[in-house]
Amino acid sequence: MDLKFSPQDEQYRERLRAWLDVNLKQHQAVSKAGDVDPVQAARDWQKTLCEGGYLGLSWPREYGGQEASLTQQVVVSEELARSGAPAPINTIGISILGPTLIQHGSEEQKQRYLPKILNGEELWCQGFSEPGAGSDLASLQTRAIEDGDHFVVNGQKVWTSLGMIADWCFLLVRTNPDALKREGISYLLCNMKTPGITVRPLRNAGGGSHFCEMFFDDVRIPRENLVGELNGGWRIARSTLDNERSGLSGVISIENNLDRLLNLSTSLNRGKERAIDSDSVQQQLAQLWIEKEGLKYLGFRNLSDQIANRPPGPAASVGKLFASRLRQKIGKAGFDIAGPLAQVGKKSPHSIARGRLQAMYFDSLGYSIGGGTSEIMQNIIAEKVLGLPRSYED
Amino acid sequence: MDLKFSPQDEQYRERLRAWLDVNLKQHQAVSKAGDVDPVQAARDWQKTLCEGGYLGLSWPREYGGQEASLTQQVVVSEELARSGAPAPINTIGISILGPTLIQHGSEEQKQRYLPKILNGEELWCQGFSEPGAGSDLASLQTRAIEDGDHFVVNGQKVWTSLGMIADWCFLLVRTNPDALKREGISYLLCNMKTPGITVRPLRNAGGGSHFCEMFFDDVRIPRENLVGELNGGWRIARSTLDNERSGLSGVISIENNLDRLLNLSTSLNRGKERAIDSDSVQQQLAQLWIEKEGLKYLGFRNLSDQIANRPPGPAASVGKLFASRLRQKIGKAGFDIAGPLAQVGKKSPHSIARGRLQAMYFDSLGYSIGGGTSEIMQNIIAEKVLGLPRSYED
Amino acid sequence: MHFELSEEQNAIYDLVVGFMADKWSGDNRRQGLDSYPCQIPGELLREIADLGFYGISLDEKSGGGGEPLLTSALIAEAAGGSLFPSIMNTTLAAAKALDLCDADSNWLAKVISGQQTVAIAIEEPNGCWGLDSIELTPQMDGQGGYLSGSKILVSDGDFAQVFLVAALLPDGPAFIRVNANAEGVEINSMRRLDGQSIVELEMKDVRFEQDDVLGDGATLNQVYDIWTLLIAADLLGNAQSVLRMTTDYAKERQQFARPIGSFQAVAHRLADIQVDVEIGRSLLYGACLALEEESDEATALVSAAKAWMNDLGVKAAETGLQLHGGIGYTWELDIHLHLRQARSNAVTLGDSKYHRARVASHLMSPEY
Amino acid sequence: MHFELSEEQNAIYDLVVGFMADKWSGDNRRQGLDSYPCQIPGELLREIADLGFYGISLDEKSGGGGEPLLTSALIAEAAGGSLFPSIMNTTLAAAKALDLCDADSNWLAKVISGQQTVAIAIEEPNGCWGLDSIELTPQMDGQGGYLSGSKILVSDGDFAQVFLVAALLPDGPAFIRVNANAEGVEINSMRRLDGQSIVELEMKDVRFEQDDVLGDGATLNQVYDIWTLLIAADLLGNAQSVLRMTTDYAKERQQFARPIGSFQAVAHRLADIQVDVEIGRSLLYGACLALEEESDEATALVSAAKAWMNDLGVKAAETGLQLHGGIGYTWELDIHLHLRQARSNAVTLGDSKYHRARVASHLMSPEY
Repeated sequence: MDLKFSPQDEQYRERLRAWLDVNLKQHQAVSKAGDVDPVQAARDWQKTLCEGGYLGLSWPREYGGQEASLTQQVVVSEELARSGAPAPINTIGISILGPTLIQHGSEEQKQRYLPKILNGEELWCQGFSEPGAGSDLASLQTRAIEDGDHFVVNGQKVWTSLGMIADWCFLLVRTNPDALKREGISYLLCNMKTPGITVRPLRNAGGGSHFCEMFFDDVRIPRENLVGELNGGWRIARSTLDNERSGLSGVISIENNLDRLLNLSTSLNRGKERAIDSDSVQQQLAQLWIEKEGLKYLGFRNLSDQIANRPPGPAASVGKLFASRLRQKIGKAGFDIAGPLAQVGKKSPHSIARGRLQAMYFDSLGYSIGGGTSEIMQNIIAEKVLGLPRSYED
Repeated sequence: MDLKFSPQDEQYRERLRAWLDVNLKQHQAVSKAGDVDPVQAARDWQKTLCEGGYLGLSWPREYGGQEASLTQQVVVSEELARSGAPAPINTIGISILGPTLIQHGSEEQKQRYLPKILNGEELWCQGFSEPGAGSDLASLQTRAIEDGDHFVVNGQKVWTSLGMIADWCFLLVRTNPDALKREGISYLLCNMKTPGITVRPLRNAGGGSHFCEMFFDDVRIPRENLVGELNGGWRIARSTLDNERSGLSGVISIENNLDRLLNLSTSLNRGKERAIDSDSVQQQLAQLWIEKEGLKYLGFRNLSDQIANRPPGPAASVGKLFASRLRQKIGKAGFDIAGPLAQVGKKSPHSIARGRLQAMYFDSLGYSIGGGTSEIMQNIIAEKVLGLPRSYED
Repeated sequence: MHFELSEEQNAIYDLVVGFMADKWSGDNRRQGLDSYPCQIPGELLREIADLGFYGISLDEKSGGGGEPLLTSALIAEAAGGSLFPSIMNTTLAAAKALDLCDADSNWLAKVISGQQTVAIAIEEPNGCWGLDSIELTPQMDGQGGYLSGSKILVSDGDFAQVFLVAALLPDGPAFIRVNANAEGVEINSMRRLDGQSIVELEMKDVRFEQDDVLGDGATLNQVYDIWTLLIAADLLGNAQSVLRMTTDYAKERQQFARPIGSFQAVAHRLADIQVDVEIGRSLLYGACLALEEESDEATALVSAAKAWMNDLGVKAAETGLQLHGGIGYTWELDIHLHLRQARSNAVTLGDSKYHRARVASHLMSPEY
Repeated sequence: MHFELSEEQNAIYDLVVGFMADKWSGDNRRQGLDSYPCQIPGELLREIADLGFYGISLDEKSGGGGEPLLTSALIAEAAGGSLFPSIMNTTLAAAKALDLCDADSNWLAKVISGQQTVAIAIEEPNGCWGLDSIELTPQMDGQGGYLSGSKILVSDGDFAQVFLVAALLPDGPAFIRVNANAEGVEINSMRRLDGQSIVELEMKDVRFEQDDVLGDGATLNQVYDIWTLLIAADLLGNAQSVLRMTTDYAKERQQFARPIGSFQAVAHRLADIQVDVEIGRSLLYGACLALEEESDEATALVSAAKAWMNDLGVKAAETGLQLHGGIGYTWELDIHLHLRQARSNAVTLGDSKYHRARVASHLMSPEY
């Protein structure tokens, strides 16, 4: 058992650091100039990353990938997170659709879509959830009816990140209403410029507008945009959910949040003491650090499984559940540590960390809902890991 | 809104205190003498209480009761708890069977049984739970078949307090195996000397032997010992469960436990400080006190409902659930406060409060199981108080 | 002994709930988030004043309604549950404060009738709560003195014409009356997380006269306790509303072909909040009675209620948000308004840790 | 990078689990509750020694198995999950201690081969944990000195022939070798809550020579960390076993015509414990690696593992007891044995609060 990187990996890391030193600074300078469209700047940054060879690390070279080793992937996610570099804007395309197409797409689909996912030329959003199908995703109602060499899609999707700016959308639709509910679902790729699509921003509880709702009204999607088999979409979607739930990159962002809290607690005064001088604040921060370390070493165990080619499987839900809880504990701890000033809004006298603690808190509340609620994760662990009987019928 | 007792109530309290001063001391002196059978001493104490007029306060006079006011009942439970007087040994008979017979028994049954429940002449145990019927009590399997003017009972009961010493048992048995499961249950009174009954002590997790299991092998019970209607036992049993779950007397014993903890934390040294000098111990004790006060005032609200003749109903489950959780928090806090010495057994050097903290802890673990588990209480609150749909089929 | 609400109290509670349901909604509060501070139509404020809420727990000879303190708490509870702004609590507390300080009856009448808003300024920028942390000390002369320093987190300071500023005088703490438009006063909005008005009050050589000094240490303690209890009541009402909303949603919302409220993961968490609400209500009644009867345990019980309600308010809103799923995480649903209000109130006049520490000193006092 | 068990480690873990399943049961532990202390048949102890467990993580040149520390932790985990007594951990720690102190190789060989039991005495009756709280100071003379004072909570002291007594010497802390039968030594049983052996060691002018002094401050810290980690592993194994027992029960036990494990009130609590076990296992591996590699974070990670496992062990056993219902509350079921062991280990070598404080000092240190 060791956590050492090979000398080659360490060289790779050095190169990446040097690269970031130049390119990240340049990107930040451009972004700060102010007269650039932030979406365009984000696309440009993604293109830079892609051209540098720091995207699609696990993807085949023929589709623009790097075929890098897992340890190199770890190095990249560590260094990008530590440098504070923004994530590529097309994250959803890269982390969800890309692996799906590599596994289940036709050769034409791979060649057509994968390179443009990586270089940011085509931004993707995900059309899975519906107003009536949240935790019970398989009960989705959006219908696609075959009409010659097209599907005609009608229905509504919600909680779509990036829906306002995406060029394409990958969709789950019901193609056989008579089958068992998981059996009649197909996986489609849809150009967002197709007539009949209406997108409306949804404002979230924290006040931001990360989400959209999308309405499909007789939207015609060519049959060649079907991924995998007709009515085989549920299993395809499912196979990438586990990937999404594992991984180390979340740990580093949690670590950054915790460091922010730690710094705050040494700089904030509570009477004649600093916040961190209180026994209970120390206990709380220590507990958060312990949990962060536990999540980190769990991540290393998952990674070792991946290196050994063992699939993450339902155990990935352990990490997802624990990470979202930990994020919320950190978010809540911010209020405890900030004391009386926790309620002060940003851009106000005495506001703390320019409202960042509050933003962190509201963000954290979304983690136990999006991508499968914590209750669904508990179900999965109970059923698939512990082998307990199911708590409900489908 | 006030919590004042009337001058009459206060006089009544004074008389009780004076009475306890004499009688409790006498009882304690007898008990300590050592050559008395503890069961006999407990029966004698109950007889003393009964003759003093401090048992069966809400019961009709004609069956040995006092027909006292509710505030007098409160006075008695407060003073008995504060004086440290032992509870009457026939608690189960007094608190469960008595009210049941008063409500559902025939005139003959009331006259025959109630006075002897009160004076301790006949000790009662409860035969409800079975190995397969715990939380799902209505699924009980013990069978009673009518045979002339008798029932013939076969089956097994568990978690029977006082089973080894009881003279009588009140039993739930299945008299109609073909009916819906709650519809085929009857309520019987059974003399423990009837041939065919075997009683075995069950040792509990704390090491004590409070429980028994009972085996019924062709036990013949006269038909006149049926309470209420044939196959009407479930509703009869249910009607007294709510009574058992409300009430103030639990609060006082919780208060006594908390005071014990408070005293311990001022007397135990942790390094150069006392245990209570630590911020986190103060926070913990404060939280426990807050919860105890909450439970106390909840008790006053329940009592006011009773005074106004509003039945406790499912809201009583709120108190039962909260009280058992609070007991466990207090039990656990004992370990936190005792520190390194928490693990030392009684009768050892450095043992804390002669093992009483540990006994309190093990006792507390039983409260969320016995008399309906906490999970069942949560079901009841969700369904009966909040009106949520049932989580399972019967 | 009777430990339950009177018929009048039940009626007033229902009245406030119904009134707010007609006149106020989450949209009013969303406005406060988009353009601080949350505004209340003048007519609505007048109606509230006319209903006699503000003085309801004052003696009739002070122009009040002669009801016990609990009645004010019930109004605060109903207002909190309706997302009505803090001005209700602030004014209830201010009226009590003026009465306890034997302020001029005309002044009190102005406040009760809603013609003047009085804000109470206690906290200072030292990271602490409570009267013990007040450091503001005026320069005294024969006829009065000068105040210099700052108060923060002053509720409804954007609307107040007058501030009761808690300060350390030679004889101990007292309130000093400071007019919002007095020379040397600067008021800076602090934009509370829930869009409500809190301000920083900067004072530079602000002149006050002897008769601007009101109350003493004991009065200030009473005011602090009463105001704390009103905010605890607000938190209780908030939790109760979230519980009701979420229970209703759990009965309606179907997933896996069943209402989600039939899943124990949902049902048991709602049951737990029901338990906590009942305990909270019991603590609120107990603390009101203790304050009324001037019991030795009153302050400890007020802190018990506030500590409990802080945790309850936050837990209920967070749980409600989670159990609503995706819809709970939207701007349009009122849950986040409840959460913002709970989070803000939970750090107003003392967080749980602060109030548990006050309880602990009671437990460690020789009288306990 | 590979962060997983080796084949050998998996094999050893399975070996211990299987061995214990054959040779040891809850009934052995119930005996210890009825007639303290819990006895282990001499033959069984010999078999364990012969399997080479005690020295498995020592260098081969010290007569050990050359395995990393984690292998010892896995043995401790398997033993803890099997309710095997603390003598396993005590001896694993004692062998490590003697090796780190460069003790005479014959002595070490005796311990590894199970011919001599060595107990480590650290805690004193001052209510505190850890090496910083040691006050025992010997009277030194040229050739050695005299020890007077008492140590408490000494694991397996009823069986030990030799004690390593931690004391404050002029150059800092060190172990002093004290024979159980030395003049001035008195051993009093303290009857651990779970029936295991702990003793009070009373010393009155106990003579020791210069070569009875072993190790220094750094060694003692290492020994404390290693032993702490072994007890954390015991707690992890304990939790894992309770989780398995309770999961099996939840699959079988029918109520309301369904297995109780199909109720989310049961299923989700077990899922939560599964999560906590996985996090605990990750922390254990991480801490072992850090100790092995002498990382700056090693002590903090050991404390992280112990704090987490304290809470996990107790929570798992309490939850297991509750979810078993009435049967869980009986003497015959092993759950209470797991709970007693978890409760005892959770206050051995530091409770969660103590270890979180150690983590906090790491976070506050300039190096972090």
